[in-house]
Amino acid sequence: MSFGDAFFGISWLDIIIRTLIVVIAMTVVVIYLTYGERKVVARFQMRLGPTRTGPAGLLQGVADALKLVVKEDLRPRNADRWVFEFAPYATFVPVFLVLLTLPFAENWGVRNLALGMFFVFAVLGLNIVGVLMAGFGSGNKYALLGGVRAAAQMISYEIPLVVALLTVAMLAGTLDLNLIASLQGDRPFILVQPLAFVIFFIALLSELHRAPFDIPVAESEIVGGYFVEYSGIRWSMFQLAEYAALWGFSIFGSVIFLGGWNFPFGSEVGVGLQLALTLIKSTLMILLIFWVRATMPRLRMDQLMSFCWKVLIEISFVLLLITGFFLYYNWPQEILALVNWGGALLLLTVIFIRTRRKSEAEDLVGTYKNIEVTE
Amino acid sequence: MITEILWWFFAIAIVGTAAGVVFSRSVVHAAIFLILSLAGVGGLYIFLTVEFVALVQFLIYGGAVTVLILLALMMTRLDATGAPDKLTGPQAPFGALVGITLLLTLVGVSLATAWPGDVDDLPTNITIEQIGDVMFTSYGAPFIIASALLLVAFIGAIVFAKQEDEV
Amino acid sequence: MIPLENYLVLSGILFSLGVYGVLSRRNAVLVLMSVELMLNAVSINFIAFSAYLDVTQITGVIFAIFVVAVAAAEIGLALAIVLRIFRNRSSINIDEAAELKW
Amino acid sequence: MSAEWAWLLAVIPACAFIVLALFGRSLPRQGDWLGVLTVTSILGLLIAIFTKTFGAKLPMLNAVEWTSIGDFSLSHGIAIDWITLIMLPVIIIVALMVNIFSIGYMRGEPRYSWYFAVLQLFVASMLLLVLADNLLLLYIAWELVGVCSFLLIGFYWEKRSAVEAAKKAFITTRVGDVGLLIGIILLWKATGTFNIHELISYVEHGELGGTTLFVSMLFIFLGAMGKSAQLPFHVWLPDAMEGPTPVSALIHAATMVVAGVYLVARLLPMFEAAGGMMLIITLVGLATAIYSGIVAFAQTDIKKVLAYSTVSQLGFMFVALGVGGIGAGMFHLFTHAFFKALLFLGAGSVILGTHHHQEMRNLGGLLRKMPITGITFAIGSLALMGLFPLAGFWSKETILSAVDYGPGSWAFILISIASIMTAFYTVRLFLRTFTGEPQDAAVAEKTHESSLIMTGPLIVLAIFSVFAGFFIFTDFSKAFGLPGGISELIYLHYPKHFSVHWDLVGYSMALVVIGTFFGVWFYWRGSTERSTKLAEWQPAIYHMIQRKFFFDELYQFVINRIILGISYVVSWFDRYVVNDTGVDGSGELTKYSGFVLKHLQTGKVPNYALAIVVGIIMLSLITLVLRG
Repeated sequence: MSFGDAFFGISWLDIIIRTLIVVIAMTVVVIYLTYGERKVVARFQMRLGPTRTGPAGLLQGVADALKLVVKEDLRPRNADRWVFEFAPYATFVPVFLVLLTLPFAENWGVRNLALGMFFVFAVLGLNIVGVLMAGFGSGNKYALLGGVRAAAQMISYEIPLVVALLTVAMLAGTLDLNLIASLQGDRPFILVQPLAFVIFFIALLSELHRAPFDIPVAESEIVGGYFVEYSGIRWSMFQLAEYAALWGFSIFGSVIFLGGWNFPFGSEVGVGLQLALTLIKSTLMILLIFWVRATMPRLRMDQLMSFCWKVLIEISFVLLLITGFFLYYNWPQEILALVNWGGALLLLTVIFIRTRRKSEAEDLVGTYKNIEVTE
Repeated sequence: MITEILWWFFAIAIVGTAAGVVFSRSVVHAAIFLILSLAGVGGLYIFLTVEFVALVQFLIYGGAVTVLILLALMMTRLDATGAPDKLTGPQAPFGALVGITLLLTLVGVSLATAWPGDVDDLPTNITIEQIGDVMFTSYGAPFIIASALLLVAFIGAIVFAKQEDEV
Repeated sequence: MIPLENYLVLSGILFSLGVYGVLSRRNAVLVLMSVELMLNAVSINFIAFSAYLDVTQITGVIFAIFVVAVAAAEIGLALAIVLRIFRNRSSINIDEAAELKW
Repeated sequence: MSAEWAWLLAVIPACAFIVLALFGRSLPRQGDWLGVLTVTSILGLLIAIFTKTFGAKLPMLNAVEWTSIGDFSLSHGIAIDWITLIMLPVIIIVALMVNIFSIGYMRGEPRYSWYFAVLQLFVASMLLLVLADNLLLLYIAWELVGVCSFLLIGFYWEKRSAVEAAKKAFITTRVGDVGLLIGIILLWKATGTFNIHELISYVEHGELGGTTLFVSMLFIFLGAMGKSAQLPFHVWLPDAMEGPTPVSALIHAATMVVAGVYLVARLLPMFEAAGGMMLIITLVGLATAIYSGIVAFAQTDIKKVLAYSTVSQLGFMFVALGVGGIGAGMFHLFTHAFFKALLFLGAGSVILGTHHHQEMRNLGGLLRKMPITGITFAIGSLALMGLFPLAGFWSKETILSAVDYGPGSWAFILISIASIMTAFYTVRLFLRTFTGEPQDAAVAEKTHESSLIMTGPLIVLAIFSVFAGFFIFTDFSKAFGLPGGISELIYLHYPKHFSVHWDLVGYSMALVVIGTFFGVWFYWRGSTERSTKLAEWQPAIYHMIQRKFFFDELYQFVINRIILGISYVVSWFDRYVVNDTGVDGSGELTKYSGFVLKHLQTGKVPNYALAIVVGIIMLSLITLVLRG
């Protein structure tokens, strides 16, 4: 089964059906993800969230979608027309391509690729182009700023993301996602490579523009970032791409680190249960992302970049080297896991301590002052 | 049959977008055309059964290189006068002449040469393991040299691009 | 099946377009883009030859990968130079950077 | 054996030269002993060679390949035949004597060790010259001895006249040397070899001859004339007397100046084959002999007289060679070296004893003050005059016999006249210097006999001057182990057993007596009364003789008017045509074309890129067309 055949082979009708299923599933999931996020964040903030539309507000997402579809599609006069109009698609298509390779259950994907993990990296890179097109094509300084921020951030965080995933790929000895998942029947890779998971998770937050790395779309700074000028159906494409990416990468992460469709520590299960397990694990990831979003404040741009280039990349490369040594000399993986756990806990502790630290800056331009409210 | 149709679609897309790179009046449009063209070339590699190179093409060209270009564009955009600079120089007719001559030469040579053994059944796949084997054994030294080149080039790029007051 | 000549002609067209772009564009970034086109044309040829004429050894493929690596180095360095030129001259029009004559 | 080791003869003094030149000043006694030791050691080596040589087949050759370029291979080596074997003892014995004499003569001079160093270099070069088996090596040695001569003539470079003399000697011989070089090149071009024996065999087999041979030999003879101070190149030798007197004895009397004779003797078969060359040699020799004899009449400087005498005797040798008497020529060379070196060293002794007075008009009556010098000088003079049975008599007798046998009466008469002249000026020299009353009381007051280290060599050389002539006799030579007399060892066509022709002996003695009679009559007891009268009777002729027939003036005129005129034209051509048009013009042309072409350089990168691409396309199209 070749990649060439995957796109253009004889079984193209089969492909179309599978793709349709994914599209529908994605739409439903995205609609309910927006609802879920609002609910979860509201609970974190001791609110209720949407309650009016439908039972417990369950139809809120559908209503929003309808509203967006029928809304007027505006285009600024000084926008670059073609770039402006194609940007949402350029953003959406790569995310959709990622979804096509993911194994939802054993051999249950649109296409299972021998180079699946690598394919995900590759199309992930293309995502940036759409963001930049949107930022540039709007003819708006805020949008451009957001676009450039997004590009810088995504390029930077792609490196630790890829390197962290490579350590897992080295352990697995393959790039085939289905195979990687099936290798974790008795031991998910998160137990062996927790540090890689931490790096992956942080980088993932950045790639998805989620808080605390939502700098490109920071409403309070640049009023929505690169899609500030978009409205209606095109804006909804961005939202679709964003939430689809959230969902897709959750599944991707759960496949690689949490064992995907495997029941933890053992026994074979049927397809239905496999699907359920995948969804549960990805839901756990999504909830984790929401949790971080609801609790962490946004970083500054320079903090973001220096965290990536001065901390994450170094750690991920060291991890790569350590993993390489362990594999080359056939040292037991338990020790590797031990080292990894130590590293992960250390990293998290350092991050925690740093977040507790008070800002030392007094009155420098570009840094926030500690505002002292006096009665 | 469907393979050939798809091939021609890709070929035309590549040439069309490449022409877009060369003839477009906006730098950003050219950059976007370049991405499309390079992605098309990546697709073409799939026909040649080297999906690894295709993915490399997407990752490096489609992602990194093009984004670098776009970033550079945004930093170097001319806004002082507001008037867009003319992108095509006075040498364009000569360039066109030369390009056409070169094209005729290349096409002529390509068609006139009797290539040995047009193998009909291409190998189904060149796997990443094969490439890895060759890359780290026969081409180990070039690989290390290329790595050193990259390192040096990026250090140089950083030194060049650094703000002067930071030096 | 697609004959080898198709790839060769395609890469020839791509290469000629790149040459035209290099020769006629005034903007340095556009020139770099045209260079990328030429490099890609070369890569197509390499891989096509590798697939059609050199099936057992995959020299062409390896070469294409090296082309990618070198292109990445080249583009990084070239863009840094372009940035530096822009900072010095507020223009990346390569026709204006002509102090080196006489 | 001997031929293998003969190269050491030249190498040992060369090493001594290097040591003396570099470290001479720091050696004890500034290294004069090293010079004597060197020459003594090679004398020992020479004796060893002689003992090995007797009975061996001659010539002995030993050559090594020097370089090989393509099909041209050059080998240098040494060849030993009887001509060489006659030359070697002459050079080494005289050199040894001169070295010893110099210790006394040069004491206290500045650059004492440098003097001995150059002396060793000269010995090395001279031995190389006679040992060389090919003309190229010979030419190298030829130039080396020229350099040594230049260095030693100009030894007292504080004196302007010494510098002038050195330059004159160098430049004058240079004219001949260029001729020699041209001749060598012509011969090489005709035959492809520098080897002397091969060349001679070419000539003997008739493969080389005609105009080519004549022209080459003429040029080579020019070289010989320059080195041996033959008319009209003689002008340098009298001036060369500016050098230290022992040097005059070694270089300008006994060895270097006979290099020309040696060369002609070496190549005599070739000269003989070149039609007319023998006559030219004879005529040059005769003219030189007579001319120098006449000029010697009017010279008052002892060394100048001896110098002209040397020139004259060299003329004798050339005459002998010119008439085919190679044995006679080499024999005269052999004997002349000893008595002329003796005379020069005697003159040196006189000069030192009288505290640097060498003008005859200031001397006189020295016999009483310097008995050893005087007696040895008298022996040398008698040998030079050719008094029976001293060395000069036998050699002159063989020359007369050769001339009589050769071209006939006219040459015989002329050589007889030259012989009379020899006797006359020799008598004049001796009488005015050693007899009569001292002309200058102040000089006579301080005069003293020289020390043993100087008189010793005089005595040794006097003994040689007496006995060297007997080597013409077969029995005498055999007593020394030689296979035969010199004329039997060296011959052109067939060995000539020497026997005394009593009529020639009588004739020769008569010539000596005539010369001596006139000499004594004019200068008895050192008186110049009669000679002054003679000079005043025809002052113009006397003036002409005293001024050496105006040769120097003629040369000066030629140099001033003709050569400087040509130089002016050439310099004008060089300045305006070569410099302004050629050199500056090409520079200006380059600048101007650069000025024009610089407009091609737009500085715009796309233009260059276009050019590159056009070039690539052209190249590929050309390749396509060429490969079809």
